Amino acid sequence: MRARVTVMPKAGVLDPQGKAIGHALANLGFAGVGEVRAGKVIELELAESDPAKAKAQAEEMARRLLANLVIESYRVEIA
Amino acid sequence: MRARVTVMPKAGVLDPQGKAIGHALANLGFAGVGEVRAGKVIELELAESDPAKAKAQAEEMARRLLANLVIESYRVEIA
Amino acid sequence: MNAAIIVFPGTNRERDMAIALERAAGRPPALLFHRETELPRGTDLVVLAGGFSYGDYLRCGAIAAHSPIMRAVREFAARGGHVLGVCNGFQILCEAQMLPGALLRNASLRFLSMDCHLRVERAGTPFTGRWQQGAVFRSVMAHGDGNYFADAATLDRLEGEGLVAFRYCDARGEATAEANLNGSARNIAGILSPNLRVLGLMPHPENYVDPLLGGTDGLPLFESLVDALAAAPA
Amino acid sequence: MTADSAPQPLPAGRARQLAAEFGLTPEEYGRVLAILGRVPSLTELGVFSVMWSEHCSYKSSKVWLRELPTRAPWVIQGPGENAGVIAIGDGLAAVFKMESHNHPSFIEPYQGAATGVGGILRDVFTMGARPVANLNALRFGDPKLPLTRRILDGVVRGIGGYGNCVGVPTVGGEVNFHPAYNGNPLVNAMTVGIARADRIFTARATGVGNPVVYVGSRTGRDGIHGATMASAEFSADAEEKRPTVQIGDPFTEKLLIEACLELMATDAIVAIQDMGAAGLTSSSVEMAGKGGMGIELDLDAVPQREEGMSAYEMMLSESQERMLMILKPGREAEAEAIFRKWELDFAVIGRLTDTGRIVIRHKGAVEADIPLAPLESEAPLYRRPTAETPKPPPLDPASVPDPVGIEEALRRLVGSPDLCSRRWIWDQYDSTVGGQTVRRPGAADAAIVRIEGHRRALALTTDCTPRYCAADPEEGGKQAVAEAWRNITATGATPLAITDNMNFGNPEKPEIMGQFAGCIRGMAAACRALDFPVVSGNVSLYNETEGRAILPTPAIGGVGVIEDAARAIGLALVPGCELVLVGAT
Ligand SMILES: Nc1ncnc2c1ncn2[C@@H]1O[C@H](COP(=O)(O)OP(=O)(O)O)[C@@H](O)[C@H]1O
Repeated sequence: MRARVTVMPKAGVLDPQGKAIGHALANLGFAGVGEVRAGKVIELELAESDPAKAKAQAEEMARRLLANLVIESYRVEIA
Repeated sequence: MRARVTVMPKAGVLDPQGKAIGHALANLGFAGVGEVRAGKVIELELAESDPAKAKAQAEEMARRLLANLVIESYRVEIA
Repeated sequence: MNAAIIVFPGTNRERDMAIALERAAGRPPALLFHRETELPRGTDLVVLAGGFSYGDYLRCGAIAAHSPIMRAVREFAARGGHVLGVCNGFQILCEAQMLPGALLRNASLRFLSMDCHLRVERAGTPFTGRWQQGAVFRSVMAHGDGNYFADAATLDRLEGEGLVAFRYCDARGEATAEANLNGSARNIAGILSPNLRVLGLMPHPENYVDPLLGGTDGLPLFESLVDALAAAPA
Repeated sequence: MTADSAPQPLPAGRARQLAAEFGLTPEEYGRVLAILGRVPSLTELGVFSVMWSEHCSYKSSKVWLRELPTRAPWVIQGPGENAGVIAIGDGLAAVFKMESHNHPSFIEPYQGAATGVGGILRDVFTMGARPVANLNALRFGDPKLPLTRRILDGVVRGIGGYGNCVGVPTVGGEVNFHPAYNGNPLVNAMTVGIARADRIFTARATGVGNPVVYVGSRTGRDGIHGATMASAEFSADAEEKRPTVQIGDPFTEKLLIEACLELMATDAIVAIQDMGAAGLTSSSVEMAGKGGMGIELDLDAVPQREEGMSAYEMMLSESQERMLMILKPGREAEAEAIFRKWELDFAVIGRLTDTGRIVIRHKGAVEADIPLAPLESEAPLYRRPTAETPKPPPLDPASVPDPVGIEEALRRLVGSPDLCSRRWIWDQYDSTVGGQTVRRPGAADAAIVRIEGHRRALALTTDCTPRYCAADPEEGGKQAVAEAWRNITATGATPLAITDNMNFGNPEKPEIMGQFAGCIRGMAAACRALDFPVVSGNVSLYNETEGRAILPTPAIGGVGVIEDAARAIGLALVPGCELVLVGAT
């Protein structure tokens, strides 16, 4: 199975990267761009073939390593 | 509309970060983890309300700034 | 030599670079803010200095590559102007597609601040005139993303056309894997444009121009430029 | 906006309960009631609690700090401002200070250490100096523990991540390991800057009517007090519990440095202070207080990153990369142009008054109205009981067996975590940016950084040996100062002054306060003997986990000057030279 873990800065946490990207897009002439948030995505090949188990496994990985729960939240998708 | 631009290292481009994550997961005792790729995700608030137009706009942003096509590929989702 | 250093928000080695240019040329360079749209009249060398332009957010050099002054820099280069990009400057030149390839995270995933040795792979250019082919000199590196990448065809073309300017090597001049601290493809530390007038490199020759501050190993690069620009005024 | 309604007091019982949650003792809360003559509003209670916190008031340490010598003919500014200032010749001044970010670095090592560096940089450029060097003093737990490795890795990355990006070289530091720091690492960061001796800026606000100006990043709900939970009950949207860590943005800091120094080259600024801990509260209260002024703030004008922030939240936010300035009248446009050029927020958020009060308005209501003089003069000050550390018996060399032989012992020592090479750490710090680093980490006993355009250079070091302080606080305090002095001297430079960072456990325990007092006594004696005054510093108390305190750790940051950088001496042995041992062994 493939798991995709998306890790984003928590709501309210300063996201300097997102801010810089938003500025840059505006400077490039893109209009109508509101808030921009930048995060990470980690795609994993898992040997596990049961989707529910794969998801549980990826979630544990997110909690223990991939996301910093003090400042980030995560989301797991299985494909 | 919200656009989500996912930027991943192209196949064939070294991904030291993905590799390091793979190692770290193995060290933590996670078994059955195959290839790991690490990329970025940029979430944008767009004023555009037409999904097709929003997608086209986000794709142009990806091509011009958000992804470096020498080393990265991108995917746009609209929500 | 009428050099202009471009200062982007987050550029931080412009002072180091100004000192090196002044030492070689006997006059201080102009400092130009990123929002300018034109180079000062008579500019014959544009320098993109090290630092963290725009915080190096998104990708190193990516946002700077799109700033207003870069259009003028691109046109200047297209007219045959000399452009030097060091560290973040090299990253910007790649992001602006003025040089091929890209700079990835260091293979160790760590910032590397240390001495390195470079071998001159192409002497006789405006940047390397004072060195012999194969000369080895010391430089200092200070970057998190200096791992040069290009696809095999591009690398072959660069090598075939003699556009690799410098390679990481050990003190004896061997381009070993151990000397390739950041993991660059084929130990490449710096590359040239086809007309040999645009150079991008990761290490900082500008930090070795004073015997008191670690030596003068980097000085020949700036003296070469002085020679070249005196010979062929812009 | 007129002198309208009074602030809305909290219900009395609720106020008493919150005061306790915010860390005020019943006696301290009694003083609040006496000063105001009524029950405080939430915002007022927030202001009192942060101003009277250990962190801002130095209530447990102040009486002891007064024993440190702070004067010398070359001292321009001793303790009491954002940083200390000394004359270093050629009409120049060195501006420096050390500050701790211990707890945040335990919660989130990368951001904790990074924002620690950011904060100390602001303390220095606030005074008009361009930062030219960073140093640090770090203590970690048992190196065998995975947690220690994780914290060490994050802290080192954070220090590098911030310092490298702002372009200030990190040129020195020190690291120790001991299980006493397992749950309580120490991250002390020091910045040194250079200014013209006749162009030093201070936080003393003067001039009735002068505008109060906010610059830098926007205010968010970052790191609001330990009181986030309590305050959540007062905000309409009970969102997910907010993290109390702040995120650093070194890019914005770099812009802030350039913009501030550009404005400082004009004569538009009356006073300036960074927003550190309890940002808007401490900066506005301290600036007005130092100038004997009153101050009015209109929080609607504060640049905000999040919606719906309350006055309480804005006054206590610890968002990074922000400064507060008092400008001369009519100079707003000129200043604004500079900050806009550097793409930073700029807002006039208030005026100085002659009322001697801080008045905070938000959405048409007065949220706080506090007399400033008693906020300072009535601030709690404690001479807490101390217990002497029992002197350990002298060690008889004969009582220590030699199980391994001298060669193996040496090998073990050199390979031990406390003595092994720190190269892995400093290789991650840009030590050359700025182009003035004469001696990098590892090259000499003190780092040598030349002053651009001069022959003169600074010699910089950080030192402390906590186990000496634990065994004998007074001797350990002396030793830390003496070591800094020796390290500077060993490079050929003249030691001039120090900053310190006093890291200790719970001051309410007599044995801890005894360690503190002992270290101060020793430091003071050494400073006096060596003519090596203290010009700035920082105190970090309550460094305990589960009742176990860290080792007493008075980290010393020393600054010296060498007139000709070319004469600085390094560590490397030169072939053919003789080795000479000086002093009794
Ligand atoms: N251990 C100390 N020795 C000398 N001075 C100190 C010490 N601790 C704090 N100070 C001084 O007390 C003042 C307040 O310090 P601090 O609150 O850390 O500053 P900031 O407002 O920048 O956080 C500063 O001027 C500082 O130099």
